[in-house]
Amino acid sequence: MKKVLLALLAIFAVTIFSVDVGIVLPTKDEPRWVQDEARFKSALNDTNYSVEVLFSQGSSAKERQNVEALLSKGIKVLIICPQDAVAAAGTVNLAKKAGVEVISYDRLVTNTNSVDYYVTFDSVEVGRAQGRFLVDHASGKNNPLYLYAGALSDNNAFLFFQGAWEVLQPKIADGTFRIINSTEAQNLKNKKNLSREETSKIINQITTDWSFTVARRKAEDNLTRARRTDKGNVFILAPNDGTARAIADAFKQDRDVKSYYVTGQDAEKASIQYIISGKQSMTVFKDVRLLVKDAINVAQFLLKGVKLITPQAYDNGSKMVPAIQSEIQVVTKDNVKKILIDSKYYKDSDFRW
Amino acid sequence: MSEYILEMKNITKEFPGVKALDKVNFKVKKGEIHCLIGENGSGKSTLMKVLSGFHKYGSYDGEIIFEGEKQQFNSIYDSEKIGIITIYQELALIPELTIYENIFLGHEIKNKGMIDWNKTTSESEKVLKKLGYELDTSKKIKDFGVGIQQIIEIAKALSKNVKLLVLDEPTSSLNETDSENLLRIVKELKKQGITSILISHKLNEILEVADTITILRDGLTIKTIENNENITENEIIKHMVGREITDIYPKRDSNIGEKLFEVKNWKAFDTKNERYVVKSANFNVKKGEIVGIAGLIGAGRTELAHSIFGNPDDYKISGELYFEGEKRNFKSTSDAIKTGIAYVSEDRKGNGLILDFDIKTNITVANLKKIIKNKMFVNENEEVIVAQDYRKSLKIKSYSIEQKVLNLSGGNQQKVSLAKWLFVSPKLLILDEPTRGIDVGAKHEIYSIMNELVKEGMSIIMISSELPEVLGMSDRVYVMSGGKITGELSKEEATQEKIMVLAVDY
Amino acid sequence: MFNEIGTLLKKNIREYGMYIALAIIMLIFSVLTNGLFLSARNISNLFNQMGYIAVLAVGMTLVIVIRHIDLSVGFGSGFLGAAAAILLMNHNVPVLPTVIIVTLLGIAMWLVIGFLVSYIGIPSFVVTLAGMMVFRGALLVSTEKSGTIIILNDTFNIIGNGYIPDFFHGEYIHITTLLIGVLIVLFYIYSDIKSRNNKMKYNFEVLSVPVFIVKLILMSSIIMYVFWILANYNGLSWTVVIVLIVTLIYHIFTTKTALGRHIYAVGGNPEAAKLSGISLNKITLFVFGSMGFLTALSGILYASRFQSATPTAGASFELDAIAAAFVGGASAAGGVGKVTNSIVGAIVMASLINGMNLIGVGISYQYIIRGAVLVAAVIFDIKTRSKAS
Amino acid sequence: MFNEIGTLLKKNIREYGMYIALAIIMLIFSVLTNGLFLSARNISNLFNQMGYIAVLAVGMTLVIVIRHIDLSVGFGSGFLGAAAAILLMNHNVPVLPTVIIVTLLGIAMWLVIGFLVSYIGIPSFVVTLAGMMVFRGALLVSTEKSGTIIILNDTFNIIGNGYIPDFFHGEYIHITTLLIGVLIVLFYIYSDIKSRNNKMKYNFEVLSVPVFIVKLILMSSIIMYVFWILANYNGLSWTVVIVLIVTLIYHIFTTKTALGRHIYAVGGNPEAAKLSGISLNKITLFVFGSMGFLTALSGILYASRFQSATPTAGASFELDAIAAAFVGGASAAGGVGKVTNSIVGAIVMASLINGMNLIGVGISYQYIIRGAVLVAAVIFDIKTRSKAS
Ligand SMILES: Nc1ncnc2c1ncn2[C@@H]1O[C@H](COP(=O)(O)OP(=O)(O)OP(=O)(O)O)[C@@H](O)[C@H]1O
Ligand SMILES: Nc1ncnc2c1ncn2[C@@H]1O[C@H](COP(=O)(O)OP(=O)(O)OP(=O)(O)O)[C@@H](O)[C@H]1O
Ligand SMILES: O[C@@H]1[C@@H](O)[C@H](O)OC[C@H]1O
Ligand SMILES: [Mg+2]
Ligand SMILES: [Mg+2]
Repeated sequence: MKKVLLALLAIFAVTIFSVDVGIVLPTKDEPRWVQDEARFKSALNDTNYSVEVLFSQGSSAKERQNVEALLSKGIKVLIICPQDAVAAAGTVNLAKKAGVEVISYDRLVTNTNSVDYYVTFDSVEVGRAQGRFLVDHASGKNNPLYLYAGALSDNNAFLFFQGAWEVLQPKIADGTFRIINSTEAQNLKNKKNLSREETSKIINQITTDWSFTVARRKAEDNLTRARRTDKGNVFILAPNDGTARAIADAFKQDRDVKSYYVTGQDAEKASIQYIISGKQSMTVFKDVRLLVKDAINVAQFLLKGVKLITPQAYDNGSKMVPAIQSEIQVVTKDNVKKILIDSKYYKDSDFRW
Repeated sequence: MSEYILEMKNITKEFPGVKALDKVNFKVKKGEIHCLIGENGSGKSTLMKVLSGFHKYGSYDGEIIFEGEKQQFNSIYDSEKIGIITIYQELALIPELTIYENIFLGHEIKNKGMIDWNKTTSESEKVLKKLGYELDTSKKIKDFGVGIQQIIEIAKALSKNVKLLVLDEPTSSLNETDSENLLRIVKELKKQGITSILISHKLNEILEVADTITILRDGLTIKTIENNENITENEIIKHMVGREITDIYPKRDSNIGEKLFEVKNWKAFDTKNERYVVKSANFNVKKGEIVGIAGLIGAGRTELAHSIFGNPDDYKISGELYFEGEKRNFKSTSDAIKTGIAYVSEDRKGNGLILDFDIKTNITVANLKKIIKNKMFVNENEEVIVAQDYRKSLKIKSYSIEQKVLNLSGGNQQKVSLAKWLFVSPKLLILDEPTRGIDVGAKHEIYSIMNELVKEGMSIIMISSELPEVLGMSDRVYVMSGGKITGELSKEEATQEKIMVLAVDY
Repeated sequence: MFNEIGTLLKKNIREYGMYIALAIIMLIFSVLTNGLFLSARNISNLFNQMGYIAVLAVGMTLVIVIRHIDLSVGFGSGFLGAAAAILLMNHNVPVLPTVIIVTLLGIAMWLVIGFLVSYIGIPSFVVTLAGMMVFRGALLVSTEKSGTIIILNDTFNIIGNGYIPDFFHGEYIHITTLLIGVLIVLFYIYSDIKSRNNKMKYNFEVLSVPVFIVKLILMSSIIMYVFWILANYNGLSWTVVIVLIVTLIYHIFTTKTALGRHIYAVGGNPEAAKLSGISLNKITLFVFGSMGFLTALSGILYASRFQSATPTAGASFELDAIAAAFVGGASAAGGVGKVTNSIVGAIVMASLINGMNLIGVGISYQYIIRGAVLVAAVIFDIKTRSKAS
Repeated sequence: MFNEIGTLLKKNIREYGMYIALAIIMLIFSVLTNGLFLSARNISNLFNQMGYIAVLAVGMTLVIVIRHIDLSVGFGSGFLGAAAAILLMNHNVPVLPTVIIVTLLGIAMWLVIGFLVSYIGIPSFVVTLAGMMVFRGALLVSTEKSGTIIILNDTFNIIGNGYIPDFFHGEYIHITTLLIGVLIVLFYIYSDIKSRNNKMKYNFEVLSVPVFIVKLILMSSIIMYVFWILANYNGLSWTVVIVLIVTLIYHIFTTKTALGRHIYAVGGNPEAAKLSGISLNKITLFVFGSMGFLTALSGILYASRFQSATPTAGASFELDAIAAAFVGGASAAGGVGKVTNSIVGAIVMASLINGMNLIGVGISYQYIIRGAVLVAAVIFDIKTRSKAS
C-alpha cells in the first residue's frame, strides 16, 4: 500500500529539488489559464531554469498555500497572477520578505510595495476593444444593445466593463444604441465615469458569473422579455469567449434576431471555431506568448541580478510599478488565419474551415 | 399528611384523534407496590408520562398531588428533582456511551463544573453492587443484552434521589430468572421505603408482588383493588378485557406428521464481535408441530433463528440444514423465504415492521411477487383484498388498511407482523417472542391463530422466555443455553423446573 | 359532489401542496412580468433550462429515499459530458455508440460508489464528496489539452437544442406537438377509466361519476394547455421529451414494480427490509447505478445543449438536484419521496431563477431569495404534511 | 511491559489509527521532498494554512455528532469576515468591539438555523443549503460597493499573520515558544500523574510504572519536537495559539462537562436522551450556536490573514471542514466523533495539499488524490474500528 502510494506520487512529481521560478495562476477552470500554463512550460524548455506552475482554483487561500510551498522550495522569482488583487498583497509581502523578486502577471497586485514588475495586457483596453468593435459595426440609430459582464466576485470583470462602457456610453447617450436588458445601465446611460458601486449595480443585473449556464439562461430570459422591435439586428457585449458562445447560441435560436454581433476575449480554440463558422463575431486575442516571454525575460534578468528599466509604470496604490505592456489584437473571421495560424499560435488542423 | 404519596385526579390526555386518558383517578399509598394493568393502548404508559412531566403540565387536564403538594411539571427534570423516577418502556440508554456515563446521564456528578469521572465510575459500581451485579462499567451499553440493560436502568434510577419509582413493563423483555431477580429488587426497595408503580402484562408477577392493583381500560379507570388471596387471574382478566377468557392457552389436537426441518452441528460465528453466537445446535421440527425454544436472555435463540433464516447478519456458519428431506444452503434471507420459512421478529418496531408505512404495504412487502401482474407490476387492487382479508381474519384493530402501523397498539402491530409472514405461505413459521409486551386478550387471539395454522399443516418454532407460554403451547421443547441446545423435552416431560435446569446448564 | 371534492382535497393535501406552491410562484411571476412568465416561449425555455437538473433530481430522489445523498453528480455529469465530447470529437465515434458508452461508463462508476457505500459501509456523504473531488480532477484532466472541447456534431447537439419535427408543417402552431398532447390525454382518460372499472370489479369505493368527470376534464385541460403553449412556440423539445420519458419510466417503476417498492421499504426501515428478504446492498447498488445512468444522461444533455465540454461543467448541479428533491417533499429520514414531485420541485426552483431573470433581479438578491424560498417550501411541506396525517 | 503496551495499543487502535495515518502521510512526503516537508518553515506554514478550517472542523464535529450537517459555514464565514471588514473600515469600530459584534452576529444567525432545524424540524441539510445561498448573496451585497474590502488595521491583521512576541529576543530560536512548549509538557506530566494517583485512590486499574513513564516520555518528546520546530522558524503564530485554545476548550467541554456529554447522548440515541431529561431542541440550538461562534472566528481568521474581505471568501470551506471531521472518525450515524481527532483530520488533509504542492503535483491530480485519500482514510477508520470492538 505504502509502496503504491509512493510510486503514485512519484509519477506526478515534476521535480522536488530547488526551483528557480515559481508561477502561480488563478484557476484551471478557465481555459485561458490552461493556455498560459502550456505557453510557460514550452517557453521555459529553452532556458536552463527550473520552474513550477501551481493553480489557485479561485481561492486566495490556496494561492497563499501555493506561494508558501514555492517559498519553501527556495524559488528566487515569483510570477503571480492573483486571484484577488487586493487579497494577494499579504501573500506577495511574504515572498518579498523571503527575498524573492515578484512579477505581477496580467493582473496587478495592489496596495503593496512588494511587486517589482508588472507584465500585462491592459484589461481596460480589452473592454475598450470590445466596445469599439460594436460601435464600428453599428450604423443608424436605436440599435438594440445587450450587455453582459463577468462575475461580480471578479475584479477583472469590472475592468472589462469599465473599458467597454467608456466607449459605448457616448453612443448610448447619442441614441446609436438602445440598452435592452438592463434597467440599471439604462438609468446611468448619461454617466461616463461610473463609480464602483454603480458598476456593481449594473453587473449584478447582467452578470454571467463567468458561467455558461448562467449566461445562456440570462440571454434566453432577456430575449423572452424583449419585444420584437428590440431584436432584428442586435449588438451584444459578451465579456469573454465561453460566455460569448453560450449567449450566441441563445440568440441564434431566436427567430426574430436577424443578425447579431457578439464580442469575446481570450481566443479560446472553441471560440475560434465559432468565429470561423460565423457564430461569434470577434475575440480579443491576448497573445499569451508575448506575456510569457516578457515575464520570463524579466525573470531571467532578475535571476542574473539585473534590474530592468521599463517604459511604463502602473500605480498600484502603494507605488509605481514598472510595467511591460503587451498589445492585444482583435480577431475576426477576416484576420483569424493571419493572426492565429500564420503566427503558429494554433495549428490549422485544429479547426474545421 | 395523607396516606397517599401520589394522587392523580381526573387526568385527561388527548392526542390528535385519540383520547388516551379520560378522567383517570389514580392513587398510590406510601411504601406500597402498586401495579397498573390494562390492555395494550389502555393508557398506562401515557398516564406515567403525564406523571413524569414528559407530557408537560398544560398538555393534559387534571391535577397531580405528590406528597400532599400540587405539582406542575414542565419536564422530566422537574419530576426527578422531587423524587419521581421513571423507567420507560422504551429503554433510555445510549448505546455508544459507557455504563457509568449512562447511569449518571442527566444528573452528572460534578466537581467545579467538570464531571468527576472517577467518582462517577465508583458510584456506578456501587449502585450496581447494591443490585447484586459486578460489571465493567467502562464498557459500552451496546455490548450488553436487554437483561443487563434493564438492570442498568434500575441502577440509573437508584443513583437519583428516588421516592417513587415507576417501572413501565420492565420484565416484558426479561426471562423468568431475570424477571424474578428484578421483582426481588423491587421488593427490596420497598423495604427501604421506596414506593413503586409497576406496569406489567404478566399477571402471575403482579399477583406475586402487588399490594394494590389498578386496572385501566380504554383510558378509563376501571377498578382499584387490594391484592389478597381472594383475587384470581381470571377475575383480573375479566376487568381488563371486559369479558371472560376461560383458558388462555386454547386446546388443540395435535396432528404431527413427518420431519420437515432439521439442523445438524449448527454453528454461527459473529465476525464483527468475534464470538460464537451459536455454538452447537441439533434440532428438528415435524409437520404440524409447535416446537418451543426456551432459554435465558443471551442464550442465542434469536441468533439461532437469524442464522437459519438465510443469515441476514452475515455470521460465519457451519453445519447442515435439511428442509423437506433435502439439504439446503440458503445464500440469503430471500432464499429461506422462497423455500418456505418465515420469521416473525421479536422486535416488531426495530426490525419487524416499517412503521411509517401503512398496514397493507407492510403485509405484502416480503412477498410482492404473489400479487404481480404481467410479470412486472404490482396489482394494487389485489393488494387491498389481501390486506383486508388479513385484517378480518386476524382481527387487526384499525380504522383502515391504509393506517400507518406506527399508530397501532403493540398487539395489533404484532398481528400485522404475523400477517406479513403468513402472506408468504410458509411451511415453517418461526415466532420469536410472539407475545412480548402484548395483553392477555391479544395473546389469547395469537395462540388461537397458531393453533389454526398447525391444524392446516404448518409447523411452528416458538422462541419464548415466558415459561407458561412454552409449556402451554408447545408439542416439544428445546432449551438453549450459552449458544447451545442443552436439551429436548417432550410435552409430557416438560416442567418449569426441568427447563430451568437445562437453561442454566453450560 | 362538492363535499366529495372537499374530502378528496383534504385527504391529498400533502400531494397537492407542491402544486399549490408552484401555482403561487407562477402566479406571482405572471403578475410581476405582465404575463410574460406564462408565455409560450418562456415556458418552453423554462423546461429546456432545467432538463439536465430534472433528470438528476429523479435519481437523487431515490438516493434520498434510501437515506443517502450524492454530492458527486455535479462534476460527475461534467466529466461524463467531457467523455462524450472526447469520444465524438477526438475519436470520431458516432453519436449512438457515444451515448451508449458514456451511459455504461456512468453506471459503472456509480456502481463503484454504490459498492463503497453498501458493501464497505462508508457514509455516502463521504464517498460522494470524494467522488466530487475525483470527478473534478478527471474533468480538468480531460479538458486540459484543449480547454473547452467544442462539439461539432449536429445530431448530438440536437438532443439539447432541437425540437421534434412537425410532420404536418403547421405554420403558426406545431401540430405534431398538439397531436402528442391529444394522444397523452386520450391515454390518460383511457387508463383512468380502466382503473376505475377495475376497482369497481373489486367492489372498492370509487369517485362518483360527476366528480370523476370533473377530475378528467380538469387534468386533461391542464395537460392540453401545456402542450398548446409549447405548440405555440417551437413545439416539444427533445429535452422535454427525454425528461418526460425518464419521469414516466421512473414513476411507473417506483410505484408499480416490486423493485421500486423494495427501494422504499429499505428507506423506511432497513432492518425490517433485510429480514423481509430484501438485500440492502443490492438495492443500494441499484439506486446508485440508476443515479449513474441519469448522471450520464444529464452530462449528455448539458454537453449537447452547450455544444461543448468545459472544465467547470456540472459545478453545483448536485445542490440544485438535491434542492429540487427536498422541495418536492423527499425526506432525509428515508422512505419518503416521489419522483414526480421532485420534477415539480425542479420546476419550482427553475421558475424562481427564470422569473427573477425576467424581472431583472440582481444576482446577489437572487441567491438570497432562492435560499429563502427553499426553506419556505420545505416548511410549507412539513406543515401541510402534519395537517394531512 | 511489552505485553502491556501491546494490549494498550490494541485497545486504543481506533484512536491511534488517525495518528498512524498522519504519520504515514508525513513520512511519505518527507521522503518525497527530501525532508523539506518537515522543515521548520513548512510545518509552521502548514499550521497557519489550516487555522480557519480547523476551527470550523471543531464545530462541525459536534454538528455531525448530533446527526446533522452544516453546508452554510463556508459562505457564512466569508460573510462574517466581510462584516468585520465593514465594521473596521467603513464604521471605524475598534478591533475588540468588532470581534465581539461579529461573533455575536454569528451566534445569532446560527441560532436561527438551529431553531429551524430543531423546533421547526427542517432537515439540517436543507436549512444550511439555503443558508449557503443566503450568505453567498449577502457576501456579494456586502462587497458590492468597493469590491474586495481592504483591511488596514494592524492589530486586526496580526490575528491571522502575526507571531507571538519573543520576550527573550532569541537570535536563532524563538525562546518564548520553547518556553511555552516546556510549560505545556510540564502541565501534561503533572495532570497525567495526578489523574493516575486519583485513579489509584479509587482502586482503579492503572498503567504500570514503567509503561506509564514510557508514555510520558513519548508524548512529551512529540510535543517538544513540534514546539522546537516552530521555535526554529518564527515561533508560535497567533493562529496556532487560537486553534490550540479552541481545541483545548472544546476538548474539555466535550469530555468533562455535563452539557458536552449530553451532546453525545443526543447523537447516540435522541429518544433515550429525551427520556433522560435532555432537551433535544436545546442541545441542537446550542450546537448550532457554537457552530456560529466558530464560523465567526473562522471568518475573522480568514479576513485577517488576507487583510481583506473578498467576494468569494469562504467558498467550499464547509467541504474541507466536513472532510476533516470525517477523516477524524466522526460518524454520520451520530454519537461518535472527537474534536481532537477532527483537528488531526484537518492536519491530514492540509498536509496532503501542502505535500503535493511541494512535490509539484498538478492541480487536476491533486483533486483526484485528495478524493482517494478521503475514501481511504475512512475505510481505514472503519476497519480499525471494527477490529477494536
Ligand atoms: N405520542 C402519541 N401520539 C399519539 N397517540 C399516542 C401517543 N402516545 C400514545 N398514544 C395513544 O394513546 C393510547 C394509549 O397508549 P399507551 O402507550 O399509554 O398505552 P399502554 O397502556 O401503555 O399500552 P401498552 O401496554 O401497549 O404499552 C394508544 O391509543 C396510543 O396509540
Ligand atoms: N457473551 C455476551 N456478551 C455480550 N453480550 C451478549 C453475550 N451473549 C449475548 N449477548 C447479547 O445479549 C442479547 C440477547 O441475546 P439473544 O438475542 O441471543 O438472546 P435470546 O435468547 O434470543 O434472548 P431474547 O431474544 O429473549 O432477548 C444480544 O443482543 C446479544 O448481543
Ligand atoms: O481572461 C479572462 C480573465 O482575465 C478573467 O479574469 O476571467 C475570465 C477570463 O476569460
Ligand atoms: Mg405502554
Ligand atoms: Mg431473542
